[in-house]
Amino acid sequence: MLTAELPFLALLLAHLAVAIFVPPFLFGIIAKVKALVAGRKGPPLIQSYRNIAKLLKKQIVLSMTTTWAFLAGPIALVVTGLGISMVIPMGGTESPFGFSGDMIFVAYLLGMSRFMSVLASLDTGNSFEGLGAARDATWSALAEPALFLGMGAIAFFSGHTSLGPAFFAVGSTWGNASGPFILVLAGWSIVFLVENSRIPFDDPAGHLELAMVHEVMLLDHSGPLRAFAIYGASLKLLVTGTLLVRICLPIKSVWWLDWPAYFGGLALLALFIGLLESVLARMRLIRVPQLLVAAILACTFGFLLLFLEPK
Amino acid sequence: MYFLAPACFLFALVLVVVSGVIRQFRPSAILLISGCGIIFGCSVSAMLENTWFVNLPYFLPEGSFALQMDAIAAWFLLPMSLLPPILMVYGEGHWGKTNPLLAQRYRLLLGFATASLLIIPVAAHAIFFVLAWELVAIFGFLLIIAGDTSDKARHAGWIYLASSHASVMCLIAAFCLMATANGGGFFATLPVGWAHTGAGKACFLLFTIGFAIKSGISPFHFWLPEAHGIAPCQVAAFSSGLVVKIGLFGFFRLLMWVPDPPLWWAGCILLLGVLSALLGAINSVVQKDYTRFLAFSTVENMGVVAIALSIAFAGKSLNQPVLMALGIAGGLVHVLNHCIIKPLLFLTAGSILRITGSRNLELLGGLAKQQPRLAFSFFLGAVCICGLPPLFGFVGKWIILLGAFEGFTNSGWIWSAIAMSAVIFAGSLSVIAFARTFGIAFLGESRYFRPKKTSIPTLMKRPMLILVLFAVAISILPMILPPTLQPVLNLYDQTNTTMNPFPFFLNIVPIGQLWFLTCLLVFLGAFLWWRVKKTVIRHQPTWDCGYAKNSPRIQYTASSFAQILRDLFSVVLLHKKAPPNTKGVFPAPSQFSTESHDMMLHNGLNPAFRGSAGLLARLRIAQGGLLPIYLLYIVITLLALLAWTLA
Amino acid sequence: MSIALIILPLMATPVVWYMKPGMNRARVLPVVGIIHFLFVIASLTGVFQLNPDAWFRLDPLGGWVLFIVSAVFAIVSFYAPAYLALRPDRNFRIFCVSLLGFISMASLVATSRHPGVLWVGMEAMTLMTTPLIYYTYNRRSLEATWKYLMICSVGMALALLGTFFIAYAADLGGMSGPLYFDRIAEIANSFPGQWLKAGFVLLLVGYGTKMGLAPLHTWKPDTYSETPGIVGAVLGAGVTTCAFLALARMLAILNAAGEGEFARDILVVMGLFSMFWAFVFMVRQADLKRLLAYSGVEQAGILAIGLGIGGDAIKATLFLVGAYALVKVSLFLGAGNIHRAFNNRTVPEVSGVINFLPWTGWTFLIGFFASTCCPPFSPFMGMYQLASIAFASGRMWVGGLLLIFLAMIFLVSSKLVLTAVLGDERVFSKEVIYRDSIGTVGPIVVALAIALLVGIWMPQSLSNMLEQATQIVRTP
Amino acid sequence: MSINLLLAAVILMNFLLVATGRAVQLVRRVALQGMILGLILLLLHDEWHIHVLLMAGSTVAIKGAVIPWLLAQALSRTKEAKSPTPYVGYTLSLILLAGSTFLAFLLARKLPLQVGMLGTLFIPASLATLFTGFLLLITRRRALLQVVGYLVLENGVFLFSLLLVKNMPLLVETGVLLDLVVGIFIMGIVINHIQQAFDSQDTKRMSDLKE
Repeated sequence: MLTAELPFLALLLAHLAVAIFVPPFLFGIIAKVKALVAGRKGPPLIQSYRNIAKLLKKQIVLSMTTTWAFLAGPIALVVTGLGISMVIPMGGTESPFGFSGDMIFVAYLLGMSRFMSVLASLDTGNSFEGLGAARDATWSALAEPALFLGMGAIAFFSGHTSLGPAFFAVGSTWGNASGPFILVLAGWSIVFLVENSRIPFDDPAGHLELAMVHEVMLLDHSGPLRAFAIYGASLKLLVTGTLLVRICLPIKSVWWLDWPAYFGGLALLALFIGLLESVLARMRLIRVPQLLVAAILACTFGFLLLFLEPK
Repeated sequence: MYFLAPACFLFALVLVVVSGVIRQFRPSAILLISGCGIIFGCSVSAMLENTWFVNLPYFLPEGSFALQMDAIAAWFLLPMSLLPPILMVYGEGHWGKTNPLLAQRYRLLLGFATASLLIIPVAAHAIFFVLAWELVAIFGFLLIIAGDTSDKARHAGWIYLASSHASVMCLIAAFCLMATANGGGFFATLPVGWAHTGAGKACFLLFTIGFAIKSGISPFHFWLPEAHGIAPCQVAAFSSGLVVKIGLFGFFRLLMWVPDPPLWWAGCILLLGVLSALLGAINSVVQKDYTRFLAFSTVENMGVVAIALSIAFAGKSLNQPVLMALGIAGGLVHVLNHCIIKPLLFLTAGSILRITGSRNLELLGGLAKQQPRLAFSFFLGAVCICGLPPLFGFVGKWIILLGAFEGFTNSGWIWSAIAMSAVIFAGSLSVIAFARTFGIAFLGESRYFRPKKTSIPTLMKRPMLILVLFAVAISILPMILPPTLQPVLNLYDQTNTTMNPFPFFLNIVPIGQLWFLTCLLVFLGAFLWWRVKKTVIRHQPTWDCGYAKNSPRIQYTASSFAQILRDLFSVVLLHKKAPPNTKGVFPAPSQFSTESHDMMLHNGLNPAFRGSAGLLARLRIAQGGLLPIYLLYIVITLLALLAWTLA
Repeated sequence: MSIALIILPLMATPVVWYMKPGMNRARVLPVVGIIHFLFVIASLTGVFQLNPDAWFRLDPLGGWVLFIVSAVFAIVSFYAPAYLALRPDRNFRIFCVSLLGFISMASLVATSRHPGVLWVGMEAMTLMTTPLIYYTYNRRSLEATWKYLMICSVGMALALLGTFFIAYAADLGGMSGPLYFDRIAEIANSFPGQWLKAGFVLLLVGYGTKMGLAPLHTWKPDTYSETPGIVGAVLGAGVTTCAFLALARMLAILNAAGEGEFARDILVVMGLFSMFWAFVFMVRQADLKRLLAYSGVEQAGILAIGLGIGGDAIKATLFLVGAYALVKVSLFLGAGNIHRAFNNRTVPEVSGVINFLPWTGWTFLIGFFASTCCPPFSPFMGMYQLASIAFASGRMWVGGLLLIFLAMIFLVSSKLVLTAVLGDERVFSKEVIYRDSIGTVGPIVVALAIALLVGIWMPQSLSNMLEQATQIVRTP
Repeated sequence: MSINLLLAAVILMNFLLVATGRAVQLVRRVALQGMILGLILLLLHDEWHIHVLLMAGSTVAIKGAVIPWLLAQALSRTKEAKSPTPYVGYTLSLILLAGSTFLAFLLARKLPLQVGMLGTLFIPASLATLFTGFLLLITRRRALLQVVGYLVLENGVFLFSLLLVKNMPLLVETGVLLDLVVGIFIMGIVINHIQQAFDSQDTKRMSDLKE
């Protein structure tokens, strides 16, 4: 049982377990951190599990103008999230379904989830949802080149286009190319905050629809749909978080060391988000594209640095 | 046996032409379907190594009537022989009852245009190639203005015709230069090193301009939105789906002719590709007219294929067979994807136009309720053309991006990083554009039109159904792509025989694993869909935050959806806002409207032409009407010539 | 006995002159046209051996040009009765006589063996065609006639001086006996260079005026815009082709004498200049017939470039002459029909021809595509050959400029033609008498059909004749 | 020697032609120049066999008598006596003529005649007359005077053809003369039409065919 690598079945089960059970817990940590910083006791860590369970049992209230697109939105969120989690290497050295070129698959799955959520929000015919959809889609579209240039840098450094081996190469030779990867990390953290509509870009706890971005898109969802939407959002948080965590974690290619390190990284990330949200306020909308351009530039320079120095 | 394949190819061409001439619809449809079927058969057999070359020298006054069928020609002939019958049936459905004369003229022109279009991939002599090329341009023009004789339509058609003719002139010059290299008009691989000479450079530039104009790659894309935004949608489907592809086919042929292309060629094509991908994508997000939107999306897709071509050219010049193979494979799959899906989108747009009668996106809405099948086909087309995973559009973009990655990881071609980010950024912009168009047109409530139940004739529904079936079939079985691509790759890489047929696709482009994962996700989605459907659903009007008098026009509109991007890219987009004049204490009721034009045409070409026309007008006093002045010209010419010869 | 070709039409003139006025006077024209055309074909294909007599011999070069001109005349003559029937008030005696005179003089020019006789033929043709121009009795056509007469007479005077220069050069070069083209070709290299060059310059200016090369073309737009379509066809296709023949014969002398180099450069320069000049005047042109005039100037430029490039480009040029003649006939006759129907030539008034005159509209559109060298028509084949030989012989710039000008001219002239032919329907007066009829449209369709046929399929005998004709002109 | 004298006379005659403004005087001087040409033809060939005599006779008859008679007829029919002032003043046209005569001499140096004829003024005279013809055509506004200009131009060309009378066949000579006569005749008819249509021979009115 102490072999260095998990067998495939164990790896698959581990990934499924993490993908299904860990994400709501991250929301719990963030909420708890924000409450503690504000001096409140805050909701219990497992509060979002309870929310999702309750919502799954409720009925769905649909508006007359909606069509199948409204139902497909949240489902696409969940499906793409799970798809990405199958492809991204979490604890171990590689992912259960990794294949060469799965970086591209990840990017386009994100695109698919964005496409379906926009359709879902436009379907209700409510102008707020259109507003939210337009903003969310535009910003994450602007963020995508940054994400991809980062992936290009990793692929260039490792020589593999599959995420598993790429992150393994990055982790195992942890020390020697830290400069470029810090730039990529900076770029990716901005992308992470945009994709999950965290505080500098959107206020998840806000209640003024005109200011919302992500929350307003879930306005009309009820019952299981809302459960899927919340779970999908948290899954997306986990998945993009894994990208951030894996780029900084060294890999010892021993499973009982790597997986705890990975969980610790995730917890740390959630803590960091909580702190960020309780300290910063939401940024003005017109300055968001400038920050995104900064993210793209960071990743580009990371890539160039890697490319110019002899391997 | 040797002479059978070309003979039936020519027979099929004759069938296609005759099908246009016959008056009634039914026999002409049968003839066209059989003709295209034969050609489809020929190209499939050519895929299985049954390539042939035939030369009938005595036919043309100069040059010769030479045909050559090889794998690359077969690949382009596949979609080109499938679509015309579909478009003809759609045209019949559209005009059959209301305007039979127009339907009959449309069939005639479509027959001729298809015949000349099918000649180009197999033409093996320069004159014959150019002849077919120009014929397609002329018939394309007549098709564009077939629908409506207004000045606007004719102006758009004129821009198309003039730029196609300019591209023919570029091609003639290029073929003449090429003839100086390999003596005579036959297409043959050029001598090594010729590409680096002056004539080689000029030849490449002329070829690039000629092919770029025809395939709508910017900065020569200005005619495409004008022509396809005005033409009847089945004509736009024909020219966006097929005619634009022969420009790309030209690039593929150029790649085959030049044994050692210099690296700056790849850079040049990459620049064009990136420019048109980004310009196309940005412009398509802000368009209010959904046919112009589809036209700009064509420009964007042509840009993506041009990027794939640049990767292929880089592969050939750095003699990296894998890079070249990825470039070619990605380009070809994307071409096939665009050949099938863009006509589907245009036909759907045509049906919307028939129902609502307006091309303006702002006035539509809620069509999914009235036409669920139409909505589903547009949705399917949108997902496929943006390259989103479940459908086979993703395979094309995936191979291109793999090529881009391969470019800068193993081949050290830094510019392929720009190729990668351009493809990705254009892809994400087109995701927004299609989400916006589908969302505004089909979802929500109908903004202006009272939703009336007008049905689309079956003759229009069948073609769309067939195209949807094509897309779904290929998406379900993407594994059929590698075997069809393999002969083309072998054609391009005779030197490196090490690349045996299948491993290339298994280890570098693992379609099998991708397909398996996608199936898993689809089943998961189906399960969740079943789970949601199982729960009890109650229906109520949309929650309106307590606002009593809620009219559908309060919904988010197309231009407001694109407002962030429009302001961000205002430097590239030519956007004129007519702000409402709210001056005075009680401002009169006014309207806010925005108008978006194509930057290249509106700021670039039109002023240039007006300016030069004004300049030339000053020279017209030379014909001032006075006889002595004319006689003075004769004396001056005489003295000048005498001075030149005797002095 | 090739003099018979000249006398045949002349014999018909008294018949036409003394006929009582009426339609059968116009019907004589097609009869003469067909007989003359068959006679030419027979003599060319050797069925009817034309033994050369003192002054006239049908060599391949002259034969090809006469074949074109006689084909043009046959087409025009078939068009004439239907056209003249439209104006019953006019007695067209002078009209028919001039047309017959034109074809006989053209035969004289084509078969002449002596440059002087060639000049006499050309001058007589100018004088014969002058009454044709003054067909509509108004001030503008009078002005056009006066300009045509003066400019062409001055041009022909210069050509005469050039001919005398050549004759004097032959005299200095010790050539005795009559000055026949084939005899000149043999001993031309002994002629003094200066005289030949000066002679060629004068001849180029003289015949260039008739052919319509750039600075000398000024009579063309005025004349073509004021004359009826049928006269434009005769002038545009017939007279220009004869002027081309004269120029080709003179170039042959120069090439034989080894002085051809400078002549070819001048021709190329003047050719390119006329293409540019034609382009300048086609921008924002509103008058259909003036547009055709300037496209005539452009085509004369292309022919001059073809002669200038020399070598086997001359075969392409000869092919192009025939192609252009046929296409120009169809365009001019089409323009004539449009003018009769809309009683106007400028675009805002003329539009939507296709809805009102379907046959004329389509043939005019196809003719326009043919004249701007669009494939499958024969001008494209000729132009393509010309361009490829220009590039092959190292004249990249000439080939490049040729193609650029063609593209620009297409861009500019298509705007006018498309608006005229495909525009939306005009509502116009009731008393318009003209409708498409077999008589007025048949010849146009025949002309275009031949242009299309020769563009796609070239009979071997025709290609051999072109080859021999090229041998006459090119440097030995 | 006497040939040079006559050729010099032709060159001087050119100056006279350009100087006059009145149509009648101009026609008479052109007739005179035509006769001089006939005389030169006679002097050029010592033995006068039938060919030369016929040519000289026809030249003098046509250029000296027939054409001037035609022009006089056209003149008499027009009412207006004084012809409109030309585009270019008389003094300037004289200067221009001097310049073009000098140019003619310049060109003549480049074109050497036969050994026998080297000294003669044939080339300069014919080119000078050619340029005079052009000058008259370009500067005169009256249609009739333009025809006279064309005639002078024709004389210049004819003057050069005198050198070739020996080997130029009769057919060509007569053809040339015939064409000249018919040309002038047609011009006369057109001038009559212009007279009726514009009721004045001023060609400045005829310039509304323009781009």
